[in-house]
Amino acid sequence: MENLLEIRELSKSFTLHNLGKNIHAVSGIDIRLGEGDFVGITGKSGSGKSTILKCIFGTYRLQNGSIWYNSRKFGPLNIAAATNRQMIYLRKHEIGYVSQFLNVMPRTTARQLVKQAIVEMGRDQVHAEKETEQILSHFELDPELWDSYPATFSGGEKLRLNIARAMVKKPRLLLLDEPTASLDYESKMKVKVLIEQLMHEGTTMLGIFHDLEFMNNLCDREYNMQNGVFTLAH
Amino acid sequence: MGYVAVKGGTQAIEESIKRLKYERLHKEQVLETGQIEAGMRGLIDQVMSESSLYNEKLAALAIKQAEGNPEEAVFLLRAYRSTLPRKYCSNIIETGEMKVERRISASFKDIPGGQILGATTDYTHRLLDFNLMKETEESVSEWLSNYALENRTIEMLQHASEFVLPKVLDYLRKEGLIPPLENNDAEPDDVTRESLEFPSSRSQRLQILTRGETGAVTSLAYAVIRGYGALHPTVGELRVGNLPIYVGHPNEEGNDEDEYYIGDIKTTEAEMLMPFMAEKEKGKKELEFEIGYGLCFGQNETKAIAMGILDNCLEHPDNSFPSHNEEFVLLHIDSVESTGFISHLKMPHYVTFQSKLDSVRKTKAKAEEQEEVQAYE
Amino acid sequence: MNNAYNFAFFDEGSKREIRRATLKAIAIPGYQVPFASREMPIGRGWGTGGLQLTLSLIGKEDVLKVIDQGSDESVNAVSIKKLVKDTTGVQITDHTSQATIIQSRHRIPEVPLRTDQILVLQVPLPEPLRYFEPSEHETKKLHAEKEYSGAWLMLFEQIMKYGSMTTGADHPVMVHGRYVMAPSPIPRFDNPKMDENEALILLGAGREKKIYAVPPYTRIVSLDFEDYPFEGESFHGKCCRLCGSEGVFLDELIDEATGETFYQCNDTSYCCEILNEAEKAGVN
Amino acid sequence: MKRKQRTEILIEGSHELAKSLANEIEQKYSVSVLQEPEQGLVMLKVRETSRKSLFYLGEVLVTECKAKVEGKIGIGIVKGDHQDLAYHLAVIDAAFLGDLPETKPWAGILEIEKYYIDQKRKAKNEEILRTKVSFETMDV
Amino acid sequence: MTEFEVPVLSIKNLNKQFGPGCDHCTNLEPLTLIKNYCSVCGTVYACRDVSFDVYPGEVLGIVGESGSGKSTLMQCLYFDQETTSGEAYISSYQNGMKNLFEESSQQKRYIRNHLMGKVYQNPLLGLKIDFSSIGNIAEKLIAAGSRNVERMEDRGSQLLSKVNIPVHRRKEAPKNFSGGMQQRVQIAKALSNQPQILLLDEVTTGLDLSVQASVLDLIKSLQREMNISIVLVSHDLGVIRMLADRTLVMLEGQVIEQGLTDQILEDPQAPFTQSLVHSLL
Amino acid sequence: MKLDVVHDLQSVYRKLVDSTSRPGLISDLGKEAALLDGENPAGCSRSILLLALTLLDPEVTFKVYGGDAEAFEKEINQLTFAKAVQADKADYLILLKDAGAGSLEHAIEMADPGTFINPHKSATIIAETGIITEGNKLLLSGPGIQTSTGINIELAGNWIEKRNEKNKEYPTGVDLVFVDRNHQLLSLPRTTQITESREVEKEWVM
Repeated sequence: MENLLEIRELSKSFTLHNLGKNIHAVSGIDIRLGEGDFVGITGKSGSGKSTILKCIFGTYRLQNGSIWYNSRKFGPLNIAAATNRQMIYLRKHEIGYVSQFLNVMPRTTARQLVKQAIVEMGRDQVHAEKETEQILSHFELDPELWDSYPATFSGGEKLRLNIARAMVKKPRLLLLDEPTASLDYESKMKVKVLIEQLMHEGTTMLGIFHDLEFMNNLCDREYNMQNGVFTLAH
Repeated sequence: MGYVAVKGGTQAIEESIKRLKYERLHKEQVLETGQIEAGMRGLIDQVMSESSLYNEKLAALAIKQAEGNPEEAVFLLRAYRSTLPRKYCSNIIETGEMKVERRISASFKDIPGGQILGATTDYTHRLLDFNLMKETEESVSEWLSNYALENRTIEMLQHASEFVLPKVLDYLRKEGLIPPLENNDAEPDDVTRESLEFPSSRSQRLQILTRGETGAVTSLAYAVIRGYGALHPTVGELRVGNLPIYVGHPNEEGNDEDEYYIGDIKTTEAEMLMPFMAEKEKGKKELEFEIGYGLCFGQNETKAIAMGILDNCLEHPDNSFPSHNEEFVLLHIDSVESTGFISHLKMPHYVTFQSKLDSVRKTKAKAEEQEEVQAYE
Repeated sequence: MNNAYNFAFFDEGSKREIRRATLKAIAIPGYQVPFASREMPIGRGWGTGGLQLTLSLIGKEDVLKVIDQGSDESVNAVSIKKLVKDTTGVQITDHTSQATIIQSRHRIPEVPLRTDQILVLQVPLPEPLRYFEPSEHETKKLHAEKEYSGAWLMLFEQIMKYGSMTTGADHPVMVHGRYVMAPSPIPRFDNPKMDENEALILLGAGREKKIYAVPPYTRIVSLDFEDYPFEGESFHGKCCRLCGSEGVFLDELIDEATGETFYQCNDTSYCCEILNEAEKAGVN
Repeated sequence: MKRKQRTEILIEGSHELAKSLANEIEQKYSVSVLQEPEQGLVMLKVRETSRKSLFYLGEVLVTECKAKVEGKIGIGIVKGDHQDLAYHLAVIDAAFLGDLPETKPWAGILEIEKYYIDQKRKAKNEEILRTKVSFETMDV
Repeated sequence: MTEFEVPVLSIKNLNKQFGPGCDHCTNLEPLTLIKNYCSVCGTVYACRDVSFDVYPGEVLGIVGESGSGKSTLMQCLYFDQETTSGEAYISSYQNGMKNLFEESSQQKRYIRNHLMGKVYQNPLLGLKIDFSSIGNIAEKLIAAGSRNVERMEDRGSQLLSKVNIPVHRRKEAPKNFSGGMQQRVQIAKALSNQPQILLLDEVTTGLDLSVQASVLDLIKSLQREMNISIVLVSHDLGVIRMLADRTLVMLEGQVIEQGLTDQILEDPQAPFTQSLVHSLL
Repeated sequence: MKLDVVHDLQSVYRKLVDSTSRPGLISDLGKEAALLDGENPAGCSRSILLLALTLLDPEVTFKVYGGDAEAFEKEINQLTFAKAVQADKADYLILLKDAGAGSLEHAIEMADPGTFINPHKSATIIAETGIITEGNKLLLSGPGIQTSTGINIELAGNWIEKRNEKNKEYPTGVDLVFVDRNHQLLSLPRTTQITESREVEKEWVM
């Protein structure tokens, strides 16, 4: 497999039993990402952008098409047919997902969150401790916040923490789901720096951006979505 | 010469046994067992029931020897029982064949066959009858001949010879208020032959209840109806009367007409009605009646009723009430077992006590040692 | 001998049932075999279990010794001997070495037992897990699954509360690595005597309707912990006032006149034998 | 007459009757006692009316005797301690089993005894019925 | 595709019925039953053909409404109930070659004592409420073979402090404790023998919300730290969301859907799961 | 002379107790056997009959293997009132001398081993064997035996293997009682471990 990710004829619809409805979210999507690519998807909200990311991440189960991912562990793997355990492995070691929402345990401190992620990668406790501090400083998170609960953080702080968590895993493929939505300018700039840094390190990224300007300056390619299909690709 | 252990125990025991005899005899009156049999029907019935050995003569002898202490009398008979061979098991006794001497129902005002009071103390006023202190053989025979005379004046009733009455339960069964049932002829278990195991079988429960100590059975059943239980019983029917006993020939194949009649025994039967919610098909519920069953030797009405209550309790195990817990009820109502274990506390326990003393001293020494260490620190 | 009764009181059917249970008990050391305990002419709790074993075992040639709390003359021992003698006519002895059957309540004699002897112990409460679990149905399951954490837990709790194990008599033992057993309330001092004993030991609980056994040369281990080893009662530095014996189980008595504590052999026939031997030695 | 009815009459009726019938046999045949009258127990198996299942109510003391007449073994068994009656019953049982000619006229004798037993029972029942509570409306 | 991991626990075709079954229902045609109940003979089919694997260090959630058979399933796994049919294998027991359900009760007890832990919804079922808290933990350690008081006391104290029970209260009986504390003692007890598999049955049901949260945090952090495999049963999707990596959905005794927990929550397929998820929102 | 059911059976029982509590200890039932007069029912050995009289009554069930099993079952039933039943239901399985090869193995296989809850409800197998003597062909160890003890017994087949299989999860298992024609009694309760010496196996192949 040449590319890192090849999405072919991806379709996803939702059956709502109680309403007796079938909703088409996306249909016939093709995307190819080479190693180190940064590709953006734009479109109005509700156009199906997030659906694609969630299909890649395994949260949604697709009806048609395939999502071939060239795994270090498993080789070329169709995510649509992967087992749950394979998906869990990929999430732990190869594919990261960052959204504006921080979905973590309450009463877990920022330090614990990052440390857990490092421990999951197989590092020992002492190393993890050290690395955690490095990363938190690197992401310019105020040391006063390290031992507080992220629920109390501002949007920008939460997001940086989110990316920090994703980054310690050094994923090969990072999915960015409107990471900058509802951030102030300053925060956005900090995130931008982080993303650029990831690009330099060679991380392949597929992102959804609400903020076209932000995206334009970063992406190699862009797709635009309308009603579940790409209208034009750059 | 040499040393021997003091023979104090042997001697003391012999003297103690003499002393016991002295207590029984020192008023210089001989109590004849015939008198006990004739005049102490209540005690005889209770003793026969608790010892689960039906014989008035032996019961009278036991009562005499025990000086009227039922606990001791039951003990004597139970021990005697162990020495007798069991020759046969009777053919199945159907209590419907009882020759009734008393039968009442609390559930209906009148019942087919009637409410028959028979002999009961229920309506005697419990006033001490001082005339009994003056009762003579003469006054007794006079009373008896008068009683016979009175009865002769009554006109003969047609059906009086076969005096077998319909049962209240049969009426309720016909109405569908009690679920119909086929006879279950599975061989019962015998707790005197095979040790009880839990969960117990119904036959084991009934056998233990019927030989239970009257007072123990009564007080547990009383606890149930006072609230330490979940039942609301009514006396469906209470009967006292005689049941004929038949035994099959040991080698001949069973033919009803070829069995041996060996005599009859007096029993009390209580059928207690308890309303309960029956789960029908498809989750439908219906109120029905269940029957708690009591049957015991002799005329022991309180015991039979109490047994009926406990029977039903144990059919519905519920660990929140001891009265519904089979181990609690069945293991603690036997007269010989409870009185034996209580009385064994009178035996010397100085070895076990010495042993406990040793461990108490040891822990005390340890605690002191620790305190010292702490003080030092 | 009272001829109104069958030899050894029981009818043969009753003996047979007890005998069958006993053989199974021997085949499964430490397991409590349920049996249809007969009603006896002595009280439940007064040794009916032991008595039933004795009566089912005894033959005309046997020599019986009965002790209660170590004493041949304890009133209950006397009473039991009298009953057995009345119904069998066998010879009765106080001498441990002469007896073929020794029925005992709460003691194992000081004189080591021999292969031609059977020790019958009277048991009031045969279930070692009873105080941990009141239900018979449940304790039977625990035995079935060899689930004895409860037995050790009770000891653990004692250590937590009092700093050491506080069992008195009846300290539980493990039999042949499989069953936890109540050794009947013998003092802890006697527990080690059970281990690899030369004689067959039978235990009978009449009221609780159980028979169990420890065959000769069977491993008996008192339950304990690595850091809290089992210990017997200690009579360190004390000896019998009469015979001077040490290292035996002693009764603690108080001199009525002086109020002083003194000690005497608990096993009275042992004490007599020591005294007689000393006398003989003195004479020679 | 079948054994069930016969034994009931002999036990409930006058014990003299059993004695005289047995004597009749003893005079004409040799009777060997296989088992002397001895006490024993009969366990009572009862049907309870709640579940219609069986249980053991307890034991009743009986006297039992086995006697052999003309090669037939008769059993006499009666509640209580009745050594003589048990023996007589055993002899009579053996006689019936052997179908001895003496038993032929016995049917009539037993019928007569039965009549007396019935009369006694009736009288007793009437006494008992005097304790029946009447709920009938009275005609005044 | 060959599996890249070996499951620690494998359940295959587990069935559990209460009642004898009859001609009407034994063919197990789903149509003959009303829910999971035979209208003719009253037999309840509590678990029907349930299969799943649990992998090292993962939390498997089982969600369903009450009566769906999930607690019965847990009882079967811990041998509190006899299974009607089915197989169970633990990788470390006899190399995962022996069907646990066919082992003797003696062996089952061994498996329970050495390889498993369970926390019950009702602390009364998992604890000796009158014994000391440390004694409760020791019970499990004793069962797993420990015979050293000091080591047990150390380990017990360590576990108690880990579950936030002050060590000075270790000799107190759980009956003096609040519901949340009792549950934490139960967790400490269940973990004491370092089980490979921990079964949690509605562990937070009936607790106050704040207590619930602290118990859940505790489980999560212990699981991360000790890397145990957990099977977690709950009717509460919130609990499942917080703890489970993968989730099975049970209805009327059957597994109707399974997947990654976020799949179940965000893309539920079965009508029942959808309504369950919607009721959570 | 006649057998006294009270005293002579007491002495048989005591010998059974001795041999069961000390596996490998061979008891001699010769004295009691000599008291049994008349022909033996169905030609069984007198010691087998003694054991039946000692252990069986209406409370238990049994099954006979060998020769005229049915006739012997009837005899035993009339003597003891014990009920003859199928092998797997029997409390006692009795193997006569002429029970064919494989009978003992079959009996062991069929016998009820009891349950963990009620291991005492297991069956006892009583078998008539060839000569039993002290020796060193079979080494016994376990409760009742100080270290180990040896016996010789003329008994072919793979009964030891079958017994091991049956008794593999103690406390369930079956107990064996063997008697030979000289009325020598050997008891092998389930706790007894049996080891065969190597050379012996070869001898048996004959």
